[in-house]
Amino acid sequence: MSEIQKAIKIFHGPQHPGITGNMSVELDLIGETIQKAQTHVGYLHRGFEKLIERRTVVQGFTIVCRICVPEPDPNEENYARAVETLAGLEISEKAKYIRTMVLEMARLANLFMWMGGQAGSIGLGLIPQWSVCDRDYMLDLFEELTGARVYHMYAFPGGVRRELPEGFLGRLSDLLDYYEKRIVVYNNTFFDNVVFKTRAIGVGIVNKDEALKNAYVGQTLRACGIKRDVRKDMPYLMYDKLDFDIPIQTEGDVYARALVRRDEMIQSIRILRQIIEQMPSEGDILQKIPKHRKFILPAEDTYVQTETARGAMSYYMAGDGTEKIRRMQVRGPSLIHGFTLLEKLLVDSQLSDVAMTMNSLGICPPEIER
Amino acid sequence: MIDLASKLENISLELVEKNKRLYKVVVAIENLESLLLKFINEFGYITLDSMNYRDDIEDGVFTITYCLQTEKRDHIVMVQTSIVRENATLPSIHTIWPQAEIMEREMHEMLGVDFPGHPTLIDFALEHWQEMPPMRRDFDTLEFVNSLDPFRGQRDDNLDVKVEMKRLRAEKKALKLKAEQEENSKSEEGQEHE
Amino acid sequence: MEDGFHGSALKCKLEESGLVNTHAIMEKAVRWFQSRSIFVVAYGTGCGAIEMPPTFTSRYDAERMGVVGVATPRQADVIILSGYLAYKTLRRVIRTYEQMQRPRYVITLGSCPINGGMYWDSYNTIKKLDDYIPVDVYVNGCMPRPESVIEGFVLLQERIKNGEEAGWQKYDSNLEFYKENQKRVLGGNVDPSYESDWYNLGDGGIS
Amino acid sequence: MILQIILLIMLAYVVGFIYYGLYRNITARIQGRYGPTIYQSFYDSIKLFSKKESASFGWMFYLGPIIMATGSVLTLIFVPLFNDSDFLRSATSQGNLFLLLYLMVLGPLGNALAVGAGGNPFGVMGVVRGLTRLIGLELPFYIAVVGLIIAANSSDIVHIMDLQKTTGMNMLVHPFLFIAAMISMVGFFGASPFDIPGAPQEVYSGPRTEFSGKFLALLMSQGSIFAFAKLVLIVDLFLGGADSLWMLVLKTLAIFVTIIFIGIVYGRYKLEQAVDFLMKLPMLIGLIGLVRIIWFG
Repeated sequence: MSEIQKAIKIFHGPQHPGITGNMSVELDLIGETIQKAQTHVGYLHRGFEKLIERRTVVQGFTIVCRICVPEPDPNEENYARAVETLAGLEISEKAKYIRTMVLEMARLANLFMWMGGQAGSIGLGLIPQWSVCDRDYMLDLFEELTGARVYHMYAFPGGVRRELPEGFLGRLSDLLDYYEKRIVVYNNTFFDNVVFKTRAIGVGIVNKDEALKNAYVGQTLRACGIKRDVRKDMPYLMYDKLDFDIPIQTEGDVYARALVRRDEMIQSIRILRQIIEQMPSEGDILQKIPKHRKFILPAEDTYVQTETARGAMSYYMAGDGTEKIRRMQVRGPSLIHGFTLLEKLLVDSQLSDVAMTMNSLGICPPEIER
Repeated sequence: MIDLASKLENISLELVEKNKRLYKVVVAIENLESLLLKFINEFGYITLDSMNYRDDIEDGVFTITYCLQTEKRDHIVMVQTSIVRENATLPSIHTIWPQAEIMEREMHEMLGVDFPGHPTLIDFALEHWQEMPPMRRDFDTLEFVNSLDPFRGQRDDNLDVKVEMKRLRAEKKALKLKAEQEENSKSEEGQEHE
Repeated sequence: MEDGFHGSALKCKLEESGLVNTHAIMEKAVRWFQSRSIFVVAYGTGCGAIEMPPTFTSRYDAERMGVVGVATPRQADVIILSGYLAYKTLRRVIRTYEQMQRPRYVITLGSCPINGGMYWDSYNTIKKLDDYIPVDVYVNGCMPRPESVIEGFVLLQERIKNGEEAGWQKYDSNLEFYKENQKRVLGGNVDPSYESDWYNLGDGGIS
Repeated sequence: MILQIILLIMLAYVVGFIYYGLYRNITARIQGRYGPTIYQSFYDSIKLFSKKESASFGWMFYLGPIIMATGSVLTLIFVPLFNDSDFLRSATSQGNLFLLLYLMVLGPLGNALAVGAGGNPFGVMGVVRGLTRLIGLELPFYIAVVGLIIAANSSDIVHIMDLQKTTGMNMLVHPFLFIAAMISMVGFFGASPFDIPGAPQEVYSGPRTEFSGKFLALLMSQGSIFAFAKLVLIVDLFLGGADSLWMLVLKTLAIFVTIIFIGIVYGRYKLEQAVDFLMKLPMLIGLIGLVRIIWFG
């Protein structure tokens, strides 16, 4: 095996159990140490931004939720808020509360999904089986509320599409009680697992000095001890009226990011409990908006941000005097994490760390290439 | 950030305040880099959040928007400039912000803008792409995809929706008429009996 | 289908005696075993990949029917294409499909592989998957629920049990048609180019 | 004699596969699902045997699985099943522990040859990982075995088994040796945290990446036979052998379930971490046991 001495090229993906979604990392290995890493995307490129130029506002609303598959709701919220900013719509307080609730539910679901991926990336097959099932219970509530498991198309420009079902909030709080019990179990089996600690501590350390300048977002930032969260810095919806805090860690490695995510689960359960208390009983949920052929956006542009479960996601939207959207560009958290940061972190690390690092950065390919 | 306007007097530009956290600055292409550096060094907008591009084909320009964020991530300024569409060229800013490298790579592929001095202008999402850059407005995606991969033919038992609707409506009307006639006939019979 | 069972003496005897047609019986048995054990390589080509984990984990437990996920296409019987295919992905999918060992089957999720779905006018996704590789079971819906994915597996098991003509047989019988379609869309270069040493060592990895 | 050997191999095949099905069932129940039927492994192996084609890369690729199968079958033949019944004690009188320890290494070497012929980088990586791990796994096991040989001062397994009738089970007499041997057994069975060679998230299926159809079926079969042989060996050495088939099944099952429970709650170590761990804790325990035997008899 003389070839193993000189660097060999490995295509880690696109079809690989250890890759997050349908992307590929091209690795130059000596032994199992990575000399050079290069990310390749485009396996999921659908040209959403081109399609949206050909759709009216309401038709585009069915497209945006497909932009990031694991958590569609922040995309819908971003789109709806951008359209409202351009068209000058003001949504009612109840609609705001419901949107906040949907966002937090989506955050919880996605964090459970992430936990499965993170545990699976170190071969701990028990946790994915449990956490994906727990996430499914949240999807059941989504189905009851919006009519769909994954793609909800719920946060409509001008409000939300459906009224809350009878006794929905009660069922939600029951589920939250269950989750609080489960998080203790996961804490014992996964976050305190000696093998996970041995592997995750000191791996994929993000440089704190360049983190802000290079536009790292989300847990990657918070695990370095930098307290940034769109929900606090640029409050939207009801977040300035709700009481929650931003968990941070200081090490900046994979394990710190995992702990930050665990604390965020607890925080969003806390937020949901407040929402259940404060949810206004009456109030219209959907503004009267013009027919979708008459829905004209002015020739202006705007820029909105939402905190997803993986970091800040920004939409740039520009209208021209027609019923079509001139331009809508998505800047997801994965764009920079997947290229600038991942290629930097993987150098001089082991092949075994690739899956773990990608999972802890929360890379979601469909929002890189749209 | 209210004194932004006063600070920017010496450069020829227009400042719009979208809301209390979002500003928009329109600047000519030659002042762009100096303005970006000024934003970094003097006003504390150190983060490049995204580079957004759109194709204003009516004016024959590409409109590029640099979205900068403060260190606290609580204010955003959109620095907007425009370049002519014919062999468009932009100064590469990947030396200022490393994340600009990938954004410029995407813009180069999707819009066909050239970035002199950019290290890696390779394929971003597309592969073996020979057509014009897809995000230009004069690129017709429907025509392209139809030429490459036609639609699936309709099924044999496929029915035209409009025709079917008409037929169903006619049937319903006929049934209604029949029922009314029966009613009338019944009532007439009743009258005859009396 | 019974290449594994090379003719045993008992089989020959029974054949001569003419009492039973061991060939048919053997085929039937082998088909039953093949339907009871299905190794899946899940290629997350699209949105449907998000419904793969629920299908294979503890809530909708696909392993009950002997449906197990494996890592490499060599060991797999079924490849799941979960959603629309971009042209860039189609290259890899064709390569993966040709690395699988016969008998091999294809299950696609979602409406996009059938007729383009909601990406009917997108410049980077294909409309009809069965022009390029043969599809055995379409599970449609956007996106299909785990129950329907499992139902698709059950349908495939039935078809294997009944010994109907499967996609790989179609692929072998009219290979030119598929190859010509692939060339038309992918512009000749179907395989991604590998600069690695390993693929020059005696055709390693390329079936 | 030959008949006995064939019978033995068939028994090991069946029992090994049923154990594997049991393993999948227990895992599924812990994970909160039903899991497959207990005969699922038979279905898998028959299906794989009946695949129409199996990619191969030259004659060495054919040879590798056969060498592995030979290694495991020989291991099985030289392990005595029952205490003092000659039934199925096929070739034990000719062999001893040293031969067994040699035969147990035969499989991985054959695997390495085949994978080298296959020329898949992931496969080669998996083999390199497997051989590196083997060093870490074997040292504690060898220490335990040497301790037993000193204690019994004979390398004949039958003699060690007979000795346990008077002194009692070795796992009680020499607990340190037993713990060291069990920890390395977890690795021999490829359970977490030592399942490094075939880590799906890192190197696909590792050594088995290129194996398909008949080759994979052969690998699975020899794996099940080898697993049964290893279980019986542990029972013979530490649990005082078995008098009847039921006792044998009971004791092997106890060992097997213990290994399952250890494996299910742990993730996967990195290669150097695993070797590091194996070189420290089990080695230390084994050496303590060895010293204990040498000094206090």
